[in-house]
Amino acid sequence: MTETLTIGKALNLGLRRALEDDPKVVLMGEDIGRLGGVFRITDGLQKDFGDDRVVDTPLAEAGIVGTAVGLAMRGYRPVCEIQFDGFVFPAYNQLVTQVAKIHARSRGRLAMPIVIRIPFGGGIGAVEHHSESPEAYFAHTAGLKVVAVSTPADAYWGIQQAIAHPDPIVFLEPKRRYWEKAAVDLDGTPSPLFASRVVRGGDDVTVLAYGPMVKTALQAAEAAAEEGRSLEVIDLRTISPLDLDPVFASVRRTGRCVVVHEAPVTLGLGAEIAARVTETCFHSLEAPVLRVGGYDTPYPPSKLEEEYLPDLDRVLDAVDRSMGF
Amino acid sequence: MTETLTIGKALNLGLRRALEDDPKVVLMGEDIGRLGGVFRITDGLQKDFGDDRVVDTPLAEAGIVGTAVGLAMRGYRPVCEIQFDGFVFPAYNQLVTQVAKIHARSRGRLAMPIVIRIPFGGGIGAVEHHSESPEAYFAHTAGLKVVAVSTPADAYWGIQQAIAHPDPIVFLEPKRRYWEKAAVDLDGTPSPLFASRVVRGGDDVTVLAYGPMVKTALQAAEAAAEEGRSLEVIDLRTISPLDLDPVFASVRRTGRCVVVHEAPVTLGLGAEIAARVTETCFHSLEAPVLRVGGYDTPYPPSKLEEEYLPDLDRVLDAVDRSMGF
Amino acid sequence: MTALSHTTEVVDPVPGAGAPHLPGQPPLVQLLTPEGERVEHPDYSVDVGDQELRALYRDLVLVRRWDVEATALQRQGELGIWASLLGQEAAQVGAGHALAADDMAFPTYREHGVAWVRGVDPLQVISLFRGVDAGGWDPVATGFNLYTVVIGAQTLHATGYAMGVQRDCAESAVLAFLGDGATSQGEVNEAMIWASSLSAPVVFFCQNNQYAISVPIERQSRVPLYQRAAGFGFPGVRVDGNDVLAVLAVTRAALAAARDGQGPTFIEAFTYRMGAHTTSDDPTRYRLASELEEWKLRDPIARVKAYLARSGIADADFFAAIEAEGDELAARIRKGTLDMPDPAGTEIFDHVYAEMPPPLAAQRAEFVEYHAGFEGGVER
Amino acid sequence: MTALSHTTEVVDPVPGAGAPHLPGQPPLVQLLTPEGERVEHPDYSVDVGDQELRALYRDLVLVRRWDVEATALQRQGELGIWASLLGQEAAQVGAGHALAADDMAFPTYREHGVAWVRGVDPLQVISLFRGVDAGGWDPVATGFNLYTVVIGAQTLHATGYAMGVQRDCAESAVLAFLGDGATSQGEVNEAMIWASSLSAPVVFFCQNNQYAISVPIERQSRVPLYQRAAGFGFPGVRVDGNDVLAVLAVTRAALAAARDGQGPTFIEAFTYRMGAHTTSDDPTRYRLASELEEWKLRDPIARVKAYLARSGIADADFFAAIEAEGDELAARIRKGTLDMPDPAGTEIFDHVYAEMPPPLAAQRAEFVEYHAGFEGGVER
Ligand SMILES: Cc1ncc(C[n+]2csc(CCOP(=O)(O)OP(=O)(O)O)c2C)c(N)n1
Ligand SMILES: Cc1ncc(C[n+]2csc(CCOP(=O)(O)OP(=O)(O)O)c2C)c(N)n1
Ligand SMILES: [Mg+2]
Ligand SMILES: [Mg+2]
Repeated sequence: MTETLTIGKALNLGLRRALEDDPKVVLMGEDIGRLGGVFRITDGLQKDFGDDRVVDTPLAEAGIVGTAVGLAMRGYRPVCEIQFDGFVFPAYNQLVTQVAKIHARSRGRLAMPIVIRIPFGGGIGAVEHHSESPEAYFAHTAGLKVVAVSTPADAYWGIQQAIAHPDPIVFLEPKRRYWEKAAVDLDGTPSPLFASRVVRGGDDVTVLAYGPMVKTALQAAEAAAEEGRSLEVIDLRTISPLDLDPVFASVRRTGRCVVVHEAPVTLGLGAEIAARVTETCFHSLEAPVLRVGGYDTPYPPSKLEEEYLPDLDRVLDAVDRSMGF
Repeated sequence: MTETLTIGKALNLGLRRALEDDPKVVLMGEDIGRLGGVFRITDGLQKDFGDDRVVDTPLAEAGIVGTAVGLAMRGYRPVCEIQFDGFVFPAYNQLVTQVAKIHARSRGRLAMPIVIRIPFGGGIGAVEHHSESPEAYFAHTAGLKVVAVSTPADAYWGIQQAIAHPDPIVFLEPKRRYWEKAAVDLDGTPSPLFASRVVRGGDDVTVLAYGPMVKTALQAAEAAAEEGRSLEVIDLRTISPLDLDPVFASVRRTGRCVVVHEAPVTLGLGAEIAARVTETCFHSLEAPVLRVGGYDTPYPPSKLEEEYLPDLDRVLDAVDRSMGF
Repeated sequence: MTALSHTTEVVDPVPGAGAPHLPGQPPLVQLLTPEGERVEHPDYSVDVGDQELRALYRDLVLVRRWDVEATALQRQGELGIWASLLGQEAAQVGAGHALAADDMAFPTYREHGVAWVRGVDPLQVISLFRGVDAGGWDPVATGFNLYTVVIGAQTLHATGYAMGVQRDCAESAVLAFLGDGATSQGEVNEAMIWASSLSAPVVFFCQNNQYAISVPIERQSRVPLYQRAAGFGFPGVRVDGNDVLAVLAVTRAALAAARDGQGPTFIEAFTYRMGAHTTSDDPTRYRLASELEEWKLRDPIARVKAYLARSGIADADFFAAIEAEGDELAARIRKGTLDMPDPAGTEIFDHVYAEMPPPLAAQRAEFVEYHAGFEGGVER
Repeated sequence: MTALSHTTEVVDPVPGAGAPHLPGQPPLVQLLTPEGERVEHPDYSVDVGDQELRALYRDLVLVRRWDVEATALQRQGELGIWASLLGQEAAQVGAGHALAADDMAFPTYREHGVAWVRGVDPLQVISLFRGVDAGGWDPVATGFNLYTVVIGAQTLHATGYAMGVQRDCAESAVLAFLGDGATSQGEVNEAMIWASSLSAPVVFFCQNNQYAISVPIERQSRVPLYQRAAGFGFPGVRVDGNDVLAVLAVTRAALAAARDGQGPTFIEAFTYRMGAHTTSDDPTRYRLASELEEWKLRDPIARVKAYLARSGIADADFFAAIEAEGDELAARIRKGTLDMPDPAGTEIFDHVYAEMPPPLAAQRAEFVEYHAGFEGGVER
């Protein structure tokens, strides 16, 4: 059955299906119960599955993630919602020193099938701490896996795949795209979770993006096409581990690569990708890998976010610079 | 006056001088008072400056950093000791959402002259969480500055410069080198805090390191010299901001670059440096920038740390690979 | 097992208190009933002259007016979001009036009433919610810190600031605001531990408006919040948060004790959030209209008005004048909001550091150059 | 100001307790005096037969013997570090004996005594301190989690595990260990808030050994720690941590209450760390020898021995047999430590994930290949 769904609704359905499929799945977070979460991603789930399975927690992120660790040890599959990207940091100790390390610490005896859902990124006109892109912090943390979805279908399947996966996963949801719609085949065969995907073929420059920036990259490709430039756009989908083989193949053809993300450029994902692409495709590169990202500043007040965030023009500017080498 | 000092003693003297020079300097941390800290870096300071200026805090890192913020707002210059690298994460929220952002939030009205001292890195045969290299987390955080010292002179001067500086600084101390000695001119003119330094000239490959790995890089250069290979070694010293002009100049000459650090390679400092060096020196590079770092795993039990940590051989191996391009 | 099977009994921090209290709730300090009658309390009294009473009333009315106008501006798309203080005016105005000039307050994101009392221009608060800046006022000059959005983080700042006050041997105190939900954050508990251990002159002022967004207070604590303090070794007291006089009395006493070297106090101002959590919220999803109706009867402003009128401290002219002042304020806020200039793009870079590092300066220069490229209208 | 100027009085959680207590300290539950006399307590009693008494004694002696041997091994360079339990044997053995088979314990890094009672092989603890692994035992099979080095983090795990127990409708309880210093960590306070709010079947067992490394308990709390719990709405009790019977009684009761759906309890086992914090520490820098002398008189083992001997439950042969068993154990630990194989280098990679991602598999392959290159002895 194919339905047209927003990313938000696709996540809601995916969570519902995970709750149905496995009685060990427990959702935890602030306001996810009666309210259905501030973005309504868990709308109706507490009503249908009860407050033991959809838990409105006390207001403390370390508590959410730390108790999830204990639940996982007891055989549960906790799915934690962090209300906004900027509020994940109180849970940072539990994530980095515990969630990420317990499988290794126990030499595999204790699995940590925990999903940390985080609506991430900017562009929604919010106040401080509601528009951040903390993915690099997690991708630098061995023991965690990190994915970012960009379409309703990936949202619907990805959340289910993440919950079923035995390792802890930071699951990043492109909050400003929550309301974007596309058809989802609810019975189809999903793409693997840890695989990047070429979403538009092209020959001149390879453009990489994930989460909310995939749409921006596609818009840029559209605009470039009008000027006779052909961009290949790859949705990375998985941020840790990175799945770069399709990227290497593409760059070997195009010789040029631009990475786009909202997070600050310095030590953002673009840094790692640039380093790897250069290592692997050194002799194919006609230009250095260029990065389009947030500036190395805190996320600004919302009146300035359009200037801060990468947009179509900044992507095209980088494409120009790449072609100019 | 020139004295031969260990890095640990140089830090102790530097802190002493900072306490003498500015009555607003307050040291805070776990066990830094009567015990003098687990590494004795603050030895004798509480005795001489009193427990209002050298504060044994309750056992809570968020508390240490969070109260330092308030002290800074009141005009003090707090110097926080985090006992070991792996224990900075409970303070992560305060560091990332507060310390790093308050200057911007207040449009410059509130300065945050806070120093966070962290003994970092491995090689001391310790148990879990005592050997980590969290610098990339901080370097990806706009609003913080990050430095790493590698010599007694830099330790002595650097800590004083950091305390006198108006911005928050994560001050990384190479714990396994605490006991290494060198002459320090206590009245000399210090190098600027935010500047990298060529510590050995060479022509074939540029090797970058900071903190504990500087010594490793120098050893590698020594060994390479015996085989007729000339490595230029640069001590980065400042990790955020990076001072790469000397690196660019060097790489333009050598055409080859290897970055060494203990932190996991993925999204470690090597990633950023590789991306920037490639962007800036694209046409000079004979080989991609290569990275020698920790593996993308938790720091292992100490019986395996020699295998985990970059050493002379792994640096030389990377040099070989670079030359092989 | 008896010793374990009961919830430990708690000490009433207001021994012998005969104050009226809400049904099913522990006693709370009250000096002015919902009906506007002055009542006595064995431990707390407040010495307010007629002029201060009128000033309190004026502040209550004006901050509500401001709040209503801001909510309207948000509905009209002029603000990104607004966090309403509706129902919490007495808690905030009372606490604000308790502060001495050189005390320092550390608000959350909802203390517009305290901001007002501290002399912050409403437009400097509005600018935050409009997305122009993170608050336009001077925290040092006003003795009122910038808003802190990360729940609870400011309580540690307040405690550290109080440590500075101690070191300065200053006769000042610090007032740390927090919500009921915030009491669950680790950092807030650390702040209390710190303050207790160091006897820091900080008062924790918790507006228990009974909800953290949608989550009712019962999820955060199964005993009244003021009792938390005893576990950390310092006094806790529960006050009727809709009674501006009681709040003033209790907060003044706690701040005086702090200045006097007696360390921290925890004040639980028991109140109710009459509006939505913010303009983005829909409280009909999680609370009953009847609850709201019940709390309307405890309105923090009506009782002061009733008292002022009945006691003859204020007359119809006074009330009308305040109304008019409210209208003027609202108009000024509206105009000020609409006239507010957008920030310059370079603001992104200019305050990140006291000393801008060269790589950031380079980014800034590129930014300026890049945008100059569009100047001629060549934006694609 | 009186209502504010005093530290809130606290309820004695053991009402009417006439138990002997340490000078200047609040009453604590005691069933066996330092002189080895059984005493009654109004709320707590323990039903232990002679055999269990002897078993308790044996465990106390053997864990001390293990500890002494480990300290010696560290001094000889065979362990990287060792965290001694000296002085805390009764707290740990008593707590361990209170656990039912399917209860779960969450230790810090010092609960070797509990490990022993849970059937963990000492060598599986030693391997952590030798740097071979992070603890070699099976946390699920033993009902004893791996050690947690980050102070306090395990208290949240314990609480979450207890939430799982609730969901399973199992009749089990969870015992979360923590130190006095740990009570200052935000996460620990969150764990208590969580446990209280959700009535989770978890007991917080705090060994107040009066120091967090060098920092005395007074820096963490100005009131006795057991009182913390009341602030969170659940019972706290203080027990003589050097009295194995009292610890057993109090912990059993608390675990039973938890299993019975009555929610959490906080137990403060008042004890003393007789040794250094770890072998890296030098306690002469921060505490007086006289303090140590005083605590020697409250030795947790001597009092049991005195009682067993005086009451005729054990005789000289028994004591000698236990001594001999201790020597054997020590020899086995020594030999086992020296014989312990080093881990394979590939262990660095093999357990990071349940499903190893391809880039890590590639790193592992490179690692293997790189080290194979040295096989022929060509390491520079
Ligand atoms: C660390 C953190 N987590 C989550 C949030 C999102 N959030 C904003 S307000 C709020 C509820 C706060 O409740 P309370 O402390 O009672 O204050 P109130 O809003 O009722 O004044 C939450 C969960 C946040 N701002 N910070
Ligand atoms: C988060 C964190 N901060 C600091 C440390 C370093 N540290 C190890 S043990 C210790 C003291 C712990 O004291 P307490 O909780 O009383 O336990 P005890 O060692 O006395 O058993 C400290 C500060 C740590 N392990 N974790
Ligand atoms: Mg609230
Ligand atoms: Mg202790």
